[in-house]
Amino acid sequence: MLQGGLLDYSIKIGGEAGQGIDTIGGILGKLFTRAGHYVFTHQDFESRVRGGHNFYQMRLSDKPLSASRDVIDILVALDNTTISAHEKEISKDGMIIYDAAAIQETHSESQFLNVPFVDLALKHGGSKIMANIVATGSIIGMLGMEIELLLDMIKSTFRKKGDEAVEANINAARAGYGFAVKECLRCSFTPAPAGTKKMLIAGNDAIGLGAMASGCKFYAAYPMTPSTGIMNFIAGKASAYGIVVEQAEDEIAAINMVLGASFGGVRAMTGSSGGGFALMVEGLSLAAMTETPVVIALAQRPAPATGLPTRTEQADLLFALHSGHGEFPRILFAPGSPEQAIYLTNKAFNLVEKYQIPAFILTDQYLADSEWTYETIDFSRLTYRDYRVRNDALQQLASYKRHAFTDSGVSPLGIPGESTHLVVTDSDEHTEEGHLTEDPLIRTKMVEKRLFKKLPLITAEIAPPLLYGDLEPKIVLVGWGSTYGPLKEAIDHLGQTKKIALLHFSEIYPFPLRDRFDYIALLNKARQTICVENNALGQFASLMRAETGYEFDDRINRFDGRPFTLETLVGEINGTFR
Amino acid sequence: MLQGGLLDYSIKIGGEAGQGIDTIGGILGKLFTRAGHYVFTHQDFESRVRGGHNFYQMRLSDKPLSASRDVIDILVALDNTTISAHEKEISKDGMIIYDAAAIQETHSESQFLNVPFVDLALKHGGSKIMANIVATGSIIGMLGMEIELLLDMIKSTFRKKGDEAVEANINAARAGYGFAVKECLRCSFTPAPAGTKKMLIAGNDAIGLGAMASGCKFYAAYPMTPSTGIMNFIAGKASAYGIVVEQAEDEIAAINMVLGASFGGVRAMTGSSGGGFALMVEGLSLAAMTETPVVIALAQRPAPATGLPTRTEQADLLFALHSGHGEFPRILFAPGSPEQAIYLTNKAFNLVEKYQIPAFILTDQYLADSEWTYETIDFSRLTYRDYRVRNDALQQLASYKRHAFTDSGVSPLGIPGESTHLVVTDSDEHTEEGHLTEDPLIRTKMVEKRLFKKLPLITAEIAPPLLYGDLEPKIVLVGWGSTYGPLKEAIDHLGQTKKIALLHFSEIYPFPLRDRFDYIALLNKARQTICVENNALGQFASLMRAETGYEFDDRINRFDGRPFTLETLVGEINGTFR
Amino acid sequence: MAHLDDFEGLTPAWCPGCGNFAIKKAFKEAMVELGLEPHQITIVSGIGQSGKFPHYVRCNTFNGLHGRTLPVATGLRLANHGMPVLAFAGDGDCYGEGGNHLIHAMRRNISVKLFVHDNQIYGLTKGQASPTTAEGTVMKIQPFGVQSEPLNPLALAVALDCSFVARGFAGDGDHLKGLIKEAMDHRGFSLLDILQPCVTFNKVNTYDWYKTRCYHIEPDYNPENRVQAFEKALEFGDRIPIGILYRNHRHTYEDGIPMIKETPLVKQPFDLSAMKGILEEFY
Amino acid sequence: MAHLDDFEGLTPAWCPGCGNFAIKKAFKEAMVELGLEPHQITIVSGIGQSGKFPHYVRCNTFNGLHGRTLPVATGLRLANHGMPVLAFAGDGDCYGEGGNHLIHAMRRNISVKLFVHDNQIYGLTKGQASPTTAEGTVMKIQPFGVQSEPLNPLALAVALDCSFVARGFAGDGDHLKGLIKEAMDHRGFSLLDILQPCVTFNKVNTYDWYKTRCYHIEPDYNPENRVQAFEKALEFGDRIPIGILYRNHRHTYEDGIPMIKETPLVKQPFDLSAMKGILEEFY
Ligand SMILES: Cc1ncc(C[n+]2csc(CCOP(=O)(O)OP(=O)(O)O)c2C)c(N)n1
Ligand SMILES: Cc1ncc(C[n+]2csc(CCOP(=O)(O)OP(=O)(O)O)c2C)c(N)n1
Ligand code: SF4
Ligand code: SF4
Ligand SMILES: [Mg+2]
Ligand SMILES: [Mg+2]
Repeated sequence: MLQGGLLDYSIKIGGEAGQGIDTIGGILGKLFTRAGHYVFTHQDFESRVRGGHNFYQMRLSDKPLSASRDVIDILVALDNTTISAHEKEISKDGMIIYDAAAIQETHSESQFLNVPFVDLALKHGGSKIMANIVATGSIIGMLGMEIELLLDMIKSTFRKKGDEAVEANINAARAGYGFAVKECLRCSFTPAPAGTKKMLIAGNDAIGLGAMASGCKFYAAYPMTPSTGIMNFIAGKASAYGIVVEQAEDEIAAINMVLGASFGGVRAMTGSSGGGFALMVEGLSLAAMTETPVVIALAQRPAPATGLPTRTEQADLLFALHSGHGEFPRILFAPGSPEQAIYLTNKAFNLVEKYQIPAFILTDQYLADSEWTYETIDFSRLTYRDYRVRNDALQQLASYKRHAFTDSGVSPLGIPGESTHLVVTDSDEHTEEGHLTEDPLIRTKMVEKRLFKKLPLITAEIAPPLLYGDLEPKIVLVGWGSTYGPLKEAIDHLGQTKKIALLHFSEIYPFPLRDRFDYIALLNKARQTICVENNALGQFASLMRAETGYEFDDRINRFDGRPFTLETLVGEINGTFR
Repeated sequence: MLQGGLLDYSIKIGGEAGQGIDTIGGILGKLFTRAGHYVFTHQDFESRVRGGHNFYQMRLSDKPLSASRDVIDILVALDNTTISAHEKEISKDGMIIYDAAAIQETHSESQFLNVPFVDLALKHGGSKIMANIVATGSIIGMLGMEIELLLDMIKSTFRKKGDEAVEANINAARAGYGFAVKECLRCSFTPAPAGTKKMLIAGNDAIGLGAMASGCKFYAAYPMTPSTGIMNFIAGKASAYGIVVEQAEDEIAAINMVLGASFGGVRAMTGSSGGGFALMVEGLSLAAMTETPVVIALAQRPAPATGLPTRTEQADLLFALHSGHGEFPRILFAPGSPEQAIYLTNKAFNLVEKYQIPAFILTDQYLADSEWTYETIDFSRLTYRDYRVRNDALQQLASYKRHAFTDSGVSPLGIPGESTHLVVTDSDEHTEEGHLTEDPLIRTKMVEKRLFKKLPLITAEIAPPLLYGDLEPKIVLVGWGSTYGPLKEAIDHLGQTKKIALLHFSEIYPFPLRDRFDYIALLNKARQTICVENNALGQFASLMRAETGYEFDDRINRFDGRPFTLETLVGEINGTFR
Repeated sequence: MAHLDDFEGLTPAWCPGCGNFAIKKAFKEAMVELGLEPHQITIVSGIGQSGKFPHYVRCNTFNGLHGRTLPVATGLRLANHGMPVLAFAGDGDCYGEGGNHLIHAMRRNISVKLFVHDNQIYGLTKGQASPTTAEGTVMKIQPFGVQSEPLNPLALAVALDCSFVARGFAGDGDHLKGLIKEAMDHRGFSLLDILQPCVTFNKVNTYDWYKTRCYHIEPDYNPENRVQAFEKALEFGDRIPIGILYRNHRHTYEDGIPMIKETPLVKQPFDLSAMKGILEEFY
Repeated sequence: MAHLDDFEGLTPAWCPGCGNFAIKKAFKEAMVELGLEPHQITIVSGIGQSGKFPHYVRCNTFNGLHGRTLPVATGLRLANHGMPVLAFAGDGDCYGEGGNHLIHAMRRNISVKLFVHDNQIYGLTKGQASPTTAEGTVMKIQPFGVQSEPLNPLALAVALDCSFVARGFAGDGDHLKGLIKEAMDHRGFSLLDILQPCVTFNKVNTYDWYKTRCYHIEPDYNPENRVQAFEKALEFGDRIPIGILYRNHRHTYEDGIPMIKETPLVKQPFDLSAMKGILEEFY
């Protein structure tokens, strides 16, 4: 078993959908980061609204975290299944808290702590709705933390509901807290010392934030798990920040609306999961032909078809890369963390406008819903530059051709209605003016412009993969996108005894050049290279071979819809060592 | 310039859309093959219904043909543009025939023959509608052929319209014939000796024929050039052969209807071009998850987006290969000729049912509309085997699970309503019974079943590429799909002086194994290998690298929407020789 | 003959109290009363809470994609029009994502029986506005309220001359059962829009809300008058008519296809040797 | 002010005699009379003979995909509702492939002006049945005749409470010009279905066929009565009403979106430094 730091606790809150697992998890996460701790959370939910078995897993430390562990220190069991399913994950000194009356089941073993959530809620809060607050209080108590932070949170959260609600919830919290402090004799958790307030952010929110901070003014989509969070986030801020969010009638409409808005002069984005994106594929090709900038967030989930709607997988890489009929350049970013999601979304918005092409932000359910802790987000790393030719600048052009041939292949991106020049584009092959043509010479020149001229310029914008760990590694783990977190922690762990490093790709296409960092040389020098992917076929490994001819020695693939956790991953890596 | 055989004539009929270019071409093609000649035709049409510049090119020989040449022996000019655009393509002894009065332009050079089509039609046929018959007669006359065959064709074609129509058309034909025989003093064409009657068939018809001969009973599609011909062909025979053809409201409906019919127990197919297929991508993934057999004809045209709707390109290979979210097996066939189209369509129908997967027939406008000549089609090479479990066979099963785990990964394909067993399937991940599940172990087993168990079996069904030409070549041309024809003729020509061969892939995915024919060894032994594709990016070359690591020495790519013709291709090949 | 239990499937994952339970009950009763057995029918469903329906009853099942119920059902019915083909869809599924198929299925008058679980919300995806959500409703994605006028599925159906147009209410089980039977018995396409309270996400259109508004269409109402049916369909507010709003006797799509007049397609044998004649036209 | 010539674009590739020429003429006249200049408007079109329209006049143009005119127009209009956005579509384009978008654009009442070149056929792809092709018409793909009932776009529009519903005829140019102007002037979504003879492929619905049937809607007709409008919309046979069938005064979609109340989105500046506040909620 892996050894975490002294301050490395995992809490798992399990129960049925609708029992408020995420309420407890949400409060705890915020509270811990406010107290200056590092938190990492991930969710495991069934595709149902009530019932079933679900959990919210949270890790808490004094050091930055990027993955979940398999060992649980506190298991909060809101139902019986949570106990039977996860009892064996409990650490040596770990505890299981539950309400024996509520789940009609009593456990006498020492690691069980029966906290009468409902009873205490009724008695001290006046309503059983507050059982979750009681539970939250107990956990704080078990951890030996101060209750004040929780009380402050309750105050701010329930202020709108009036003093009475605040007081009732405070009483419930205190009751839970007091009960745990008094009754959990076996609790030996060391309270982490408080630090500076930190932020906790999930992948989906990070993309929304990144989009808004890039000047995105229009977001159209059709709800689809796990991408819906992006739309929710932006919609929640739409009024305050002047953004139009449109729930389209279907995904085909969504991408076409986004193209209309983008043509109209507004930065625009859409998002979906694999099945919804499948419906956007024709529109993607339209974006390419009309050279209309568009950013697409593609949050993967296990497929084919509906698959496992609330679970995770990285199986749309090659689909996204080759989607759309015909040949055209595109950008594919797969952030490994919410932080990367913010910066890469920003980069995507700038590049799609600069080169008038589509870009993908490829995430998955795991990254979309996982929360990471940061000190802050450095806004000075965000850039905004308007590449369009607007108003006077457009009017002053002697003549204007939307698809003019230029040395760079990039034509001036004018805005309809802002000058007397006409902005004309066409899904058919077209002339420089944007009108229909079948001329073979113009066709050839247009393909050269869109594809061969732009491609090297776009490629030059792509950053090399990230090397983490040993700088002259004997073993190289390779990953892309959301596996970054667990891989990074695996390196932290394995690096103690091995010359090992992680090569992580987040800017995936155009495939990074080797001029700034010859990662192929690095791989060639290593004794063993292992490509780790959350899919069955090893799509990144195929892409690597197609792009560079390089073949990995080993592969680790997980395709049961679940993300890699630290211990499992380390175990699998150890299994490949020769 | 290339030297054809003695009997190798090219006729180009040019004019505006609506002038009846294809009427003339259609009659001539049929007539020549009936006379036992080999004919090859290809079409070059604008995306408009009337006007513009279009042509129909036909080659005629005593040997099998598979490509068009750039040199024209008879240019039939129905408008002025045809003369200005194609005059320079005329061979040394070539002729241009035209109606000076109709196009209001007179040419006195010796290669011009002014035939008053309209005038003769009015005078001898009684209506100017017959001008095209006059023209057809003149061409037969110029070629020094017998007129009887034309008269026979007129008789059978116009029989329904009555004796008067037959007679008028015969008179018109005779007038054109007589005029040419008398006036074309310079005509020195050698009439090819008649042989046994042959058949003339285009790629689209071949697919339709292949589907029908494979027991396809349901075809649903939405019209889209250049795939519409398949639907037209089948619909024309639907009543006689008991097939239901459904014009869907859109392509999404088309593929879902086909899946419904296939689930219902009927062999079913859809077809489209890139943009329409883009809309089917979600349905493709559904076919995979529900293990519902489906054959998709994808007739490529230049893209992105609407592109050049009536022209040709091979740019959807990687799109088709990776389309659909998630990971699943599929078959990709790209026939090189109508004959291959028939046999591969048949093979596709059998394999999709045997393995319960989707298959593509990848063609393009060039192959779809090109006509090839054959003695006959060997029906004994076609197979039909019903892989479904029907009626009594189903009823007699003690229990039935639609997605049962088996050694081969293939579950029994039952038919709903044919027994008391229920046939249940689901786009969500499912149990053996076909019901929703989120169980990670079942998920893993289902992926293994669908993907890892079936894939090797399917791969073993794939035939190796075709080697044509020198068996120990120094130079290897590599192509796939519709470039087969011109490449084959290029080998015939270049093989006279060089050790050269063609390696042609028509069964493209699963990528052929090397056990039966080690084509990589062949490529490695060659001094130069050249991959020829009708696209810009060299998609097959990329696939080759991803699948085998092999990289071609040179590439020839054409992406102006036009097909390779013999002389141009040979010229380009010569240009790469080192 | 089948019993109610024969139609009982997996344990539903719906929320306790969900209107879908009542639909399931009415469905089972209707099937039994119609003398149908589970293996004799096929349900095609999409994705949404309604999409899970066929797993919770027993029958042949094609649970396909969100929005694509009707094309699958159409293809299936054309392959085998000897078998009743039922489509179960959600309001988002069928009026949103799948709107185009609905229009054209009605035009075709293909004999598919469409049952829409109309909860005026997206249930499975946790509460977004559906095409039938009331104007002004405040949602996460529409914090200033839904701005579109709700789609009136029955008015739409009458406009498309849909050959059977009815509305039921999950809270009126016997009446609903009757409508299901009528829909099944009708020759041609049937639309039965079922008001289905979503107790978790739709706090406006509750059981009570519907109960106080729904009334049975008057017995003397003539559902064959199209203009009057249109007027009736527009009634959706303080009073909501339930029952059969419109019915006509257009020929069905299957009737119009000569190839399947005698025998369903799936029962027609295939003989490769009989196909050689196709070659003739190429000579 | 603009002249007719200012709106003249490339030479049309339409067949001589095609009804589209008359639509083009009426359009140009309407624009000039409305005092609009080419750069002030944008036409979004799809694929089909109608899709080529904006190339043959002069204006800002987004000629997109078959069937997807309305979503593009919607996005464009939301980005810049200071600019008139016109959508030109074919009957296949808009009632077939794009049917779902039509329904939802009407529900939204987004101020897009939709002009449908309704030739009751697929023109560009050489003559297949469209959703408005008459039942029974024999086609290559339907050798035993079209089996679906034709879609009645106006009845559909009235059912969806479309805020402006009209029909014009390419053979009645002045009347058509007037309707185009009314559609443009209307606040909200406008549907103008234009009967457009396809002289090449539609040998049934010819100029003459339409001419003998079309009549101007009576001057005393009240287009604000929805049920009556529905009844009027059903008239399509021996007599075909042309003119405004239905009109209402629903609020437009743009009106309902507070973020663009003051200024079109495209005119709103972006200030990165003003965005830092978003971080707050994560602490
Ligand atoms: C193409 C596609 N887009 C989106 C989704 C996500 N999705 C699943 S169900 C659903 C809506 C459910 O609403 P409704 O159809 O009304 O069914 P209900 O759950 O209310 O019964 C959505 C948007 C999907 N599965 N597929
Ligand atoms: C997705 C897609 N499907 C099919 C086509 C082929 N297509 C182009 S235009 C057209 C129909 C044209 O009919 P209509 O919309 O009525 O326009 P018209 O030419 O009659 O004006 C079709 C099917 C296409 N371009 N894109
Ligand atoms: S969310 Fe609504 S519709 Fe879905 S199961 Fe729960 S109550 Fe029923
Ligand atoms: S085919 Fe018909 S619609 Fe198209 S241009 Fe010709 S006449 Fe007009
Ligand atoms: Mg719903
Ligand atoms: Mg049309």
